[in-house]
Amino acid sequence: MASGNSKLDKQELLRLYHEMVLVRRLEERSAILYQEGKIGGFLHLYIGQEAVGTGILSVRRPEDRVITAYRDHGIAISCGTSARAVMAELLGKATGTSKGKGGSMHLADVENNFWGGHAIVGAHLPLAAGMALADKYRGEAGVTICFFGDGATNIGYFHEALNLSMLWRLPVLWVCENNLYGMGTAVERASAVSQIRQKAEGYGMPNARVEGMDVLEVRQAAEKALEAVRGNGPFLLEVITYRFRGHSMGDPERYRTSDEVQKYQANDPIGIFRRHLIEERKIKVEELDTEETKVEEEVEDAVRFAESSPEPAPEELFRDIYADPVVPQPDTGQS
Amino acid sequence: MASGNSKLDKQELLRLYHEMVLVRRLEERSAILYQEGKIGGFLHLYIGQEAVGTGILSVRRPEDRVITAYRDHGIAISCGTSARAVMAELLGKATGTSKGKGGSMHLADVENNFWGGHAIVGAHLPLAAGMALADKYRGEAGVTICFFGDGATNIGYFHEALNLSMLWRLPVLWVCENNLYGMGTAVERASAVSQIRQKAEGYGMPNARVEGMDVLEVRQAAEKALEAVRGNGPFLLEVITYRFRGHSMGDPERYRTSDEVQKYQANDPIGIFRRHLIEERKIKVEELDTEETKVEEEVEDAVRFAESSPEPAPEELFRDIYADPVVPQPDTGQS
Amino acid sequence: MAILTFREAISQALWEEMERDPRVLIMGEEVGVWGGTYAVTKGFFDHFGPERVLDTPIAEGVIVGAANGAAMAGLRPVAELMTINFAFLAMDQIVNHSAKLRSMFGGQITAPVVIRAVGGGGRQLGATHSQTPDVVFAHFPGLKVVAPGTPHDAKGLLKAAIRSEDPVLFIEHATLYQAKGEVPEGEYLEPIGVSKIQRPGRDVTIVTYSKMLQVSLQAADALAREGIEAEVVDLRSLRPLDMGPVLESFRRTNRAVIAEEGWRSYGIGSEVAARIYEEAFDDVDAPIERVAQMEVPLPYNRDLEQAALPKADDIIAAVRRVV
Amino acid sequence: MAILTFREAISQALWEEMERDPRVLIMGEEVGVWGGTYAVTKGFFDHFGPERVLDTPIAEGVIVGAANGAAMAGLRPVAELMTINFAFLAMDQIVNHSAKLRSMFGGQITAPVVIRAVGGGGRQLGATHSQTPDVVFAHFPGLKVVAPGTPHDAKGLLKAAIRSEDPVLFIEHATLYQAKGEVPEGEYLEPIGVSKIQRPGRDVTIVTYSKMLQVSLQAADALAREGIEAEVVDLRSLRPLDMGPVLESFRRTNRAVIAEEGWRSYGIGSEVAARIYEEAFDDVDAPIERVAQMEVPLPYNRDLEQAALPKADDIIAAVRRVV
Ligand SMILES: Cc1ncc(C[n+]2csc(CCOP(=O)(O)OP(=O)(O)O)c2C)c(N)n1
Ligand SMILES: Cc1ncc(C[n+]2csc(CCOP(=O)(O)OP(=O)(O)O)c2C)c(N)n1
Ligand SMILES: [Mg+2]
Ligand SMILES: [Mg+2]
Repeated sequence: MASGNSKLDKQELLRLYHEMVLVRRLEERSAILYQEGKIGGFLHLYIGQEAVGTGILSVRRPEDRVITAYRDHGIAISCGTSARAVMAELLGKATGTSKGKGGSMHLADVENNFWGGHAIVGAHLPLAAGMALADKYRGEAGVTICFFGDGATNIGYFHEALNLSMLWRLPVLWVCENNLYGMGTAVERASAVSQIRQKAEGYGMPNARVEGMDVLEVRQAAEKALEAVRGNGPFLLEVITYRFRGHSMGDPERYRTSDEVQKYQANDPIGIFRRHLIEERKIKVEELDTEETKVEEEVEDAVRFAESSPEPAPEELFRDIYADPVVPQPDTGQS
Repeated sequence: MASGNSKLDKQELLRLYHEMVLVRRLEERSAILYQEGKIGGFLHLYIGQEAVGTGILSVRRPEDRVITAYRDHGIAISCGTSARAVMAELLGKATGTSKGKGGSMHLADVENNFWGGHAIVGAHLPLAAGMALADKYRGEAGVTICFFGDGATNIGYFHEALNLSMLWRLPVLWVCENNLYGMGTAVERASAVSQIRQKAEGYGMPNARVEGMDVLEVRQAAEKALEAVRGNGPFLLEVITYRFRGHSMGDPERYRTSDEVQKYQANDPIGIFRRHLIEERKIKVEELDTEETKVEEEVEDAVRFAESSPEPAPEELFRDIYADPVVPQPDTGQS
Repeated sequence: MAILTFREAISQALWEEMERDPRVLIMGEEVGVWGGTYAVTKGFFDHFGPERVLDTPIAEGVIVGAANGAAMAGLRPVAELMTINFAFLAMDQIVNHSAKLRSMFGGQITAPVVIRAVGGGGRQLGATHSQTPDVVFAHFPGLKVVAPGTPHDAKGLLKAAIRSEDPVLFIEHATLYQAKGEVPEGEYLEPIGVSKIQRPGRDVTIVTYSKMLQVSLQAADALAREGIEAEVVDLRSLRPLDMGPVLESFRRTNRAVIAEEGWRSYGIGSEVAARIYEEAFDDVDAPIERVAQMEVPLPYNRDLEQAALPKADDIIAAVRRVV
Repeated sequence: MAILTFREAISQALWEEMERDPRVLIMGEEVGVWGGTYAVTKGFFDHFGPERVLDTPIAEGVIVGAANGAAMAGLRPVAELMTINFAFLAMDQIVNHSAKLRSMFGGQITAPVVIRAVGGGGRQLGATHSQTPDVVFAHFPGLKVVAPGTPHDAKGLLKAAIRSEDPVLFIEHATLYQAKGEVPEGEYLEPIGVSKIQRPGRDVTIVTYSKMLQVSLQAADALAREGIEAEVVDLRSLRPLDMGPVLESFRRTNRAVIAEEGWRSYGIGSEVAARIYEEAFDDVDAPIERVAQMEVPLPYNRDLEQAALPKADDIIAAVRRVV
């Protein structure tokens, strides 16, 4: 376990533990709801990667903006979005983060400075650069933390956004969650370099690569990286992680062996943290179990809330298209 | 002057000299024809950069494909395209390389393995990767030589194409003609790194950076680079050069001082080579002047040919759209 | 005749063409090891090998761009875009390069690629992943845009597309893959740019294509039960657009409904309606109706999404208005 | 009233809005030191400084993408695309992001950007640099697409676009910059989504916009000399599309010609014609004519290019066919 996190008090440690378990249980529950047909579309679970979102966002400040790709449930939770609003969005309800219009891939919670959930691979990197530009222009203190996958580093957007951010010294922390695959394609089969952090060299951008299964190690790396960003502009942080489930629901997983998956699952970020808390920080098992129980209740509550929430009203179809509502034409039902 | 080119015999040296002077005079003549309104559209002159095209293409083999951006007149000549066909295309004549349909930015000469002349910045880099893929797939020996500007290295296409070429070990020589500006934007104002070759590090791609005013130095660097490509896949060669004229005709050139331009013009690649031939290779001034005279005649002949060539026939408008000619509809004049 | 799914028909076409012509290769995201996210290329990687079935990085610009380049150099690449929504990331390669290389270079350079793209809404994928923007591509001369509605046409048209000397954008509707239909046993090609009457009828002409062909056929069956016989004309190709069978049918029925899945404004129906009016003005007995998607980005919520998509009932109602 | 060029009108609009609102900034290729390749932002860099007039790398994806992001975060960026042909390199940001962020996130996130793009043919720039693909963008709900045809409207609409809470693609025709027209002295806004009768007439309705407005006005003048009074309706905005003045005019003239610079198939005219037929069917006295570009990528050669572009004579001939 990483040192230097000793300043974290017990309450804070329990909060991190709680958060990771919450993300895990929410995802497990979502998988079931998907199989029951209550969640539609694509569903990408964060299981296995919890230490990344929790670790990094444990050191963000409220004024720091966060943006990510479609694998966004955990990030939303770590930004402070309620489990209720997340679950309601997954079920497409009016009470969801995006009024049921966005779904799993498009959570957002601007009040908590969480800017989505974006489903076009790489497309949110320019958005991150732009948000950081706005903050810098106005002299605001916040930085933008932008999460993306290893697969996203091969698309043109990555290049254009990283170059611009370095050129203009924009306050962006670029976080690559390298879970070794983009869908079924291993990093080495998609990227000319297998260390993603090496790509930063092409922009002269400071960078680092850390293991992502130990939440405190991630936290520490993020702390350093954020410090660099606040002073000097962008930083690329590569975090090595692994998704324990398929890319999305219904992935045949022909591209990896179950042996490989089990090997990584043995390295569960929640298990690692739990052991650390018990063995190194002398936290009682019962205390951790209490957190687990709280989480179970929270998840149950979220599901109950989501299931009992109303569907969006039919007229919502014509809202939020433009600043003014679109008036459907009566004769054709068209706007 | 670069050593190691001593194997070049006098005839070959004179050929290179002839070629560079031909490119220069053709461009000078084009500028006049543009001012006379005989050439339309955009016209990007290669003046100042002759040593790059001539140097690199002096070591290409016939089976090597060549592709470049819109600043393509010199590259066409160095590929073996006749001055007549180039000039006729600039004048939009039926006898032009592209039947008058492409214009200055879209010369091509597939017989000489010259694949254009492309006007969307960066878009021909993927085309180059694809041609190299085809050659590799068929086990053919040729490589693809792809020229592009410094400005083009900031667009997504550059990233996607360089990554793919390295990943698949495609036989491409990437040649960045770094003339210090993309239109009015200096490299340092557009690129996070001012050494373009550094970008290759992000792909783990072998690379080099050479001065581009000495044709023999360029030639030598290209020889080495091509050797690497033939054996092992892509290579990024950055060549430092300078355009003596504006970006295209009508550039107000507010972004650089005339002092700066004059400084570089003093370093004229043709002048440098001429001095070398006279002083180091003991070639007589008269022999060089004979080449100059031949060039003058060639340019005159090309202009005469172009001016006396026919315009494309009206029905050409509907040719070359699809494999089968499009039949315009008689009633509306539309196809 | 065998009964095949749309997926099987597409898959067969690709397989046969790869067996026939070594210049054909497939490139795209997850086409190899995964076997295609819609399982269209399942088994191809093992059979044809990694040289001919190329898993690419997620980089649509270079997927289409390298396919263009390989086609320029004599191969017959089939580039796959996982969904047509991602075609916007390759838009410049498609409309500025595939479509224009031939004319821009006076015929010297050509890019006979096939770009397969999966389109359509109705699966709760949200606004960016549910589009049917076929018309946007069909606007560009130099490109051919094909969008079959039956397994039979899917196979014959895809084979024709691969053999075509022109670039073809081949649009497959994601919710059609399970659709079944008769497919001849032997080899056959369907001509690109030829519309087809998929169901004869005398009372009204329904002009449609792709997924909406199936929906239109359902609507026609329902209408038949009330005694209205709809003729269903399938465009199959959006460029070239073959108005012949549409006009021939319309001159008999004097009534038309155009059904498409994409947005109504500046849609396929706009052009088809305008053409019918222009070319059969004197035969128009009632205003032509257009059935299309509501003018909204498609939402995730199932009911909202379904409300925005055109359905058989919408076609039926439109037919009732014109007859 | 002052007489200004289109260029001056655009330039004034930008200048005034930047003076008014510190959230407005300009970003794009050569907008700063160069002063804009069409000299629209000449003097801006010196006056407003490099923080507000940002020269960008050649990277259209991040130009529009970062503008979207800055708009999400509360700025009012004006992104400039040197030509609309390069918009295809930013297509995903425009149609999947600018246009959809608001609805996809239930109204929480908005991207009130203005994307200025220079379009049009006729300058011998070859196939990739001469397009008028306005319709392609107008197809997408969530986006507003504005294309003025006079200096007056250019100024008023650009100011309105910058103040709009919605993303606006603002299309300027490259050959209009020198066009002159009256522009009021004081501040004014023109509403987005309102068509306008630019010339009254009783015999025929010419529906048009952008550069073709000027061409249509020329045609109308010529027609007036033979006693035909054409009413010219300028759409000004392609989305929202305001058919009100078009229909009102058509109900008086009963005849229409639609003139646009882009390709005819799946063009602006397709939709406008379809809408007129749908909404004023009983008032149609003659088939509506469409005047548009030949269905070819524009060639470099001047005569060929000019032959492909729609001209005043084409409009005149079309009007003669309908009256
Ligand atoms: C532009 C684009 N191309 C393709 C896709 C389809 N797609 C969705 S997720 C994905 C893999 C992304 O991999 P990575 O960036 O590593 O993220 P991970 O899923 O591993 O978190 C692909 C190809 C897409 N959404 N957008
Ligand atoms: C995608 C795209 N964006 C913008 C342009 C306009 N443009 C033409 S050339 C050019 C500068 C290119 O600079 P560089 O790559 O350094 O080449 P150079 O002109 O110096 O040879 C620009 C911005 C274009 N043609 N294509
Ligand atoms: Mg990944
Ligand atoms: Mg340059």
